[in-house]
Amino acid sequence: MRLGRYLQAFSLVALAVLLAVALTYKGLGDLPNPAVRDLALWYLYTTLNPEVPNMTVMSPEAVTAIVWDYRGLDTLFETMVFFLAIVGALAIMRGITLNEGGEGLHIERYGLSLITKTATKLLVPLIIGVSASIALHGHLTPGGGFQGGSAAAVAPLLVLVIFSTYYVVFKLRLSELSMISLRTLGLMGIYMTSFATLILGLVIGVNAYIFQNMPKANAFIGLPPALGGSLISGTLFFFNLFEFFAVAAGFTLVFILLSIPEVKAREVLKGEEHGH
Amino acid sequence: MDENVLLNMILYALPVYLLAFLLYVVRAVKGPTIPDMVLAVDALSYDLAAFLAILAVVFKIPILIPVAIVLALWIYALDIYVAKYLESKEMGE
Amino acid sequence: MRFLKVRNMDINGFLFVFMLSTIMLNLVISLYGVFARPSLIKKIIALTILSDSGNVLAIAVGFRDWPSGWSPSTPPVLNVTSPKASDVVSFARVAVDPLPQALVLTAVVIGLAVMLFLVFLTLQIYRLYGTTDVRKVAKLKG
Amino acid sequence: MIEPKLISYLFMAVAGALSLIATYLAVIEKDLVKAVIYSAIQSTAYTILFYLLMAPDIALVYIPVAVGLYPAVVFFLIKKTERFEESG
Amino acid sequence: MERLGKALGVGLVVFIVYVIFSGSASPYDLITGALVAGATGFLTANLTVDKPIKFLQLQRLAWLLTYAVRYFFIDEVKAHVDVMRRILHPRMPINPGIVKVPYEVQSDYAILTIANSITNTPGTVVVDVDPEGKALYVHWIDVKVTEPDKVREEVSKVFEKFARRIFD
Amino acid sequence: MIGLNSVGVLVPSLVGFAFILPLLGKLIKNVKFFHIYAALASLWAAILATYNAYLVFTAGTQVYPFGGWPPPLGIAYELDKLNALLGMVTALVMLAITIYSAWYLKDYEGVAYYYTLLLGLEVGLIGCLYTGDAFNLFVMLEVLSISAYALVGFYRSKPEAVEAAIKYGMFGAVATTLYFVGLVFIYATFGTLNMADLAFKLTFYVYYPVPNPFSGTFFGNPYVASAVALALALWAFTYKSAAFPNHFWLPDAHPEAPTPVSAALSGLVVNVGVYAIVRFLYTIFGPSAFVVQLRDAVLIALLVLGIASGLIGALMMVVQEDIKRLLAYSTISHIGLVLVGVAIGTSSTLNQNSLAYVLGLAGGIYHMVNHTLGKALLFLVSGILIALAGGSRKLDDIGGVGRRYPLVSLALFLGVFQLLGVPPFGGFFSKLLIYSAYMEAGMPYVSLMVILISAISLLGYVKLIYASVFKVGSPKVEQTTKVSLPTAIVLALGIACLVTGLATTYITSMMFDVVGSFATPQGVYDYWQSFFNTLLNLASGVMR
Amino acid sequence: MEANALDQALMVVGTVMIVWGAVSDLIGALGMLRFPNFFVRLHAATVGTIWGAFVPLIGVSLFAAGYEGLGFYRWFMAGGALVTAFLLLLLAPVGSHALARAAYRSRAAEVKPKVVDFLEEFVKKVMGGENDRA
Repeated sequence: MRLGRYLQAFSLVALAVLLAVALTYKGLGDLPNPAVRDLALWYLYTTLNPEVPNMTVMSPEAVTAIVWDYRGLDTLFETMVFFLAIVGALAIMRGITLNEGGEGLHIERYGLSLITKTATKLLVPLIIGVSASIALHGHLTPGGGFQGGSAAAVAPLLVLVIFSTYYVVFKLRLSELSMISLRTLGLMGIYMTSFATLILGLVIGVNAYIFQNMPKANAFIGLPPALGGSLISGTLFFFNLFEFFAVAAGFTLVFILLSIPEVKAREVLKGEEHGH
Repeated sequence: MDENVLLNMILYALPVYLLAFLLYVVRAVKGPTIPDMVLAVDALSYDLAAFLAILAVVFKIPILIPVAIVLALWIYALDIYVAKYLESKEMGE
Repeated sequence: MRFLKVRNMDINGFLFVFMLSTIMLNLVISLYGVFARPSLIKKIIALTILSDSGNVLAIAVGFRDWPSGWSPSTPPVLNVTSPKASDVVSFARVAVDPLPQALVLTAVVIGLAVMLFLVFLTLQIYRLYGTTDVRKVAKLKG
Repeated sequence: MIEPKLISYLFMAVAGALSLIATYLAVIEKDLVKAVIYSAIQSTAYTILFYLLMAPDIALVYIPVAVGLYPAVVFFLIKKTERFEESG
Repeated sequence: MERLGKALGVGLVVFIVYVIFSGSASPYDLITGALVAGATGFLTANLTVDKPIKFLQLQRLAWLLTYAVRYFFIDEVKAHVDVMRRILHPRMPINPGIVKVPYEVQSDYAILTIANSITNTPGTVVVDVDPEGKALYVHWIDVKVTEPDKVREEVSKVFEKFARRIFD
Repeated sequence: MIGLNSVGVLVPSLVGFAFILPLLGKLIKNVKFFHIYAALASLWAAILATYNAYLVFTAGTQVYPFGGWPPPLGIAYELDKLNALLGMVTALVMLAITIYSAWYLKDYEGVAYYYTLLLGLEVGLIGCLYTGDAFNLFVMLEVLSISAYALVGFYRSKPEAVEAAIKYGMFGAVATTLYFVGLVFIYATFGTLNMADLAFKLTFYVYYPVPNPFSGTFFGNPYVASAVALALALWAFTYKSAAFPNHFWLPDAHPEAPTPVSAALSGLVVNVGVYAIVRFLYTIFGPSAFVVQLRDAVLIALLVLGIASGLIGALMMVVQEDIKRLLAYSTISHIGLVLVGVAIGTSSTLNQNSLAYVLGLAGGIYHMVNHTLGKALLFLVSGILIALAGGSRKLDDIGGVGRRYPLVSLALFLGVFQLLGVPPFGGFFSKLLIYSAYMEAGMPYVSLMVILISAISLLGYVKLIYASVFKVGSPKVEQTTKVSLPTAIVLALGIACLVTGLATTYITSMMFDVVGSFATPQGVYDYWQSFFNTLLNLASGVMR
Repeated sequence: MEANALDQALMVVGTVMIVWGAVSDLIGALGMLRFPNFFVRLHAATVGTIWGAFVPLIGVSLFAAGYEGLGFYRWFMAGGALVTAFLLLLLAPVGSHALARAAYRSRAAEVKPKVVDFLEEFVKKVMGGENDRA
């Protein structure tokens, strides 16, 4: 039975080999090719090019530049999808919380062993430091708000799994409300940043666009590309910073919701009325 | 010594890593128990983290390095919640 | 490596095409998983594999071959912070296509969000029906 | 003399084959915990692919999501629901 | 006030890690690093540190360095060679079992150091810890002795000595 | 310049309204605040959308490049008459639905979450319609879908609702993922994601083949790419619009949602699927694109699917016992009719009889609008009836509630006449347009099918009217329920239905105008021209 | 490009460590394959992670520090590898320990063959009667 399964898996690999041989032998041309598409060349030429000051992002990181500047709208709505997913989860879990009942618990008795707990204590600040570095250097090196934020979410996740959800909620006071507040802070930051240049333009009476970062040929304003000689790439720094908060808080919220004991959910759901 | 000689030596070490990975994968797929599989994935991924760092040297692309640290971090998390899964009644306790 | 050439493709091209074929097969297998497996949790696992395979496909489309055997194509990240025109040109000669990467970044997050929400729904299904098997869920509803 | 290019493509192919095996086993396996671990193997293979296809950004976002969060979430889910997919 | 001290200690560590990880010391890195370190230190101070004063005692750092050198060049090498020999030996001579190793250190970090040192040397893995009975349960690949005190002599004597000097 | 900004500002600004709402929901306990807040947000959207439509109809196609990037580099919102019109209808109906929700949810917890998701739905709807970028369409579809899944499962302790939500969500996620894979093929071959740019490249592919790195391979083959992309994209869109083989989720999902949401799902969300199909088949893979046979085959398939879903929806309506389920099947039937209308543009029709081509498309779009108004109205009325009948959705229990509330009954009649196609109403004229289009095109059997579908669905509507108005039953009418606010809303919608019919000469010519703006070669050229003008405008002066 | 003596020394040491890591990794993997049960395999895994991953990471760090060909982001690489290595030193044993403890307590893996088992009574004492649920 088990052996048969492995045989099936390997025959799949053999199938892939055959497929590849067939495709190759038909002489389908050079794959992959050392050339690249025209649109990609545009991105690569303009992502950091001081010689075309009104058509550049001033960030050496082309991917972050596309994500938050060229196609910033996509990312705003991607953030919104994540936000809506969490709101949907909150709507399903509405009323099911772990707000009281922490007094009689021996919180120390839950969780994994002493060694694991001690290591986690040491690990948490290190993880946050490293992930903040990933997020804040998002416009210079690979990484960015989402990458940093999801790496930072390891810290609360580890605390939650290793110490127990009671520890997180009653000792560390990471409640639903505080996470929603932090998340709203991040989201509103993203929102404000995306409108920053437009509002600036309206105030001083110059043409400007939503999601505008650097000056453009027909819209001459933009945020500063560098501060004190260090690149911050205008809006990219702020986007990464706020996204970091939003994502880290979002994941923490999800795991706090997921780790609520099932007993609580059943208490709330029992005999609940529903609409039509 | 010339740097190219050193890079060549590293290059010849890479297939050895590949072999080791395949052995780990055999263990990870075979099991027989869940801790066995997780341990194999675990060892595989830590070595993979090191391997990816080495590849970054070979390719001469330093900016690939953060991948290693993130991989190591999350594989540790995988360990922890498998352990938690096996040990506890609810994941939150 | 000349003896390994098939028509105008060398062994590298064959390996790349092989990789693409495995990804295509992954797409098919995971579609089977979503549609044919009864457990909702298994469906979720298959769904994540489906979207991940799509993402790998996108990245593979944006890849470009190494200029030579010893100098790799690079990620789309410029490694100087105040480049001259020549730097930008040589960068554009070796860097891979950044657009699919940005699209995939978006798609990964979206897939994650949808998956998280489906997990909560599955949990709710279990609370209401006591099972995650779709056949039983349909039967219980009657 | 091995070229790094060949090594790169070789690893791509190996990672592809590995992901294929892991995907198949993950979809077929009845024990959902094992299925999750297989899908973690598949994610690791994809991580190698992303890395070799020169997409460190994607690798950085994919590792937390696919190696870390998916299994975590599914483990939480399995613990709260049921572990075995019934046969048939 | 005490929290500030703790935060300073944690923040220092975070700052160092941040700057090393960033790999440069431009004003941007230093400023953001300081901010991140401050915030992280303040947030996690009570979680991470008990007595902030220990960070400032330099002799502990010296002991740590001595220990690191000794550990990596003597203990690890011995253990690795031993286990590798067992792996490659055709008959695989193993003699495994779980033994009890008592310890006498006080602080959690000292216990962590001992346990990690034991686990990081191949041949011994800490399976469980009993904080009340002050003992570690160690899976040992080659059980030579079984009485707890003798086991301690074999497995963890050195680690414990250093751990006490560094953390207690 | 402020005029152009209104095109871009509308959707992103709504996002902010949604972002802050969950926190407010935790902090503010007064429910009234949320009703007013959501209504204001909707009003803002409605005003802007109306203004945008006015702008487009007076000043021509509008392009808003985000970030000031020339379009293929960045994302642009591109409004021609089609999406401006649909955007306006969507925003106005959403305004009605939001205000109605204030009555519907007057004593229900989780109001902040509900409104957040409803705003998300509105953002998704208008974003899908406005966008001029194929990948942005994917993202907006996800915004739309995830709020729809969450809203369907909003009554979390109702087993059917949760089950419907997970069915909808699971396969919806597959559909959108496959659309993404299709986009990968498009990008691999044509090297762009902007719709106008794609339209241009596909039109002139024969003369100027787009060079791409994979030329000569499986990935670079334009025919393979077009076929795969079109197949996957249309599968996703027919899923969203619930055309025949993919209609299975709709009768479960739409009725289980809260009633205002049912109205939004049935009236508006399915439109987005049809809109995307139209955009793909008439603008991107337009009549002049190089894949003529492929396009013809797809259109014929769509025609068959449209007829099938029309018939199935109409037939299933007759046997329903549940008022909302009946309306949900009616949606399938009408989407079938709309698909029949828009499936007319095969190359032979275009070449031989351009009148039929214009008539069919105009009829399809017109019917889409009519159906939106009528279906939203009927669902909202059904919400009132259900509330009055004490919460039961069974037609038997409703028995004759409408008799005591003549205004509600009046609205019900208006809605049914609209959908049924009784002469002075819009539904009649749109069906007439579709009918005469196929007569003109020499396919009278399709015209007969349109009549047959209407005839069968008549039975279902008669059942609805009989049960809710004429039947003499003993309903437990809850006299305490105040229904003045929802009655006003449904009457307003009913008047809108009447207006679409009475002003039919004006509206029909407007529809011809709309069709001219997106489906004719001249229209596609205009679409592309405004894209290209924007590009030139933004790119000129770069190298100063 | 002529590197100075210190750089060269760093690179040589780094290379040696990387190659060393490859060999230990292979041996560790062999051990994973050959050893009879989970608890013994833990030791092989330690070989694989400490000499198989920690040592090459340090090697990468040293190599990068001495290799000017890496350009602008050379110190970024050295630092990243160093931090990864030390995190690994902290994480790997804790992970192994957590896994071992869970495997023992849930009886997911048998401790067999074994000479002695002091842990049995302790676990019985701590977990009371609920140990039988595996």
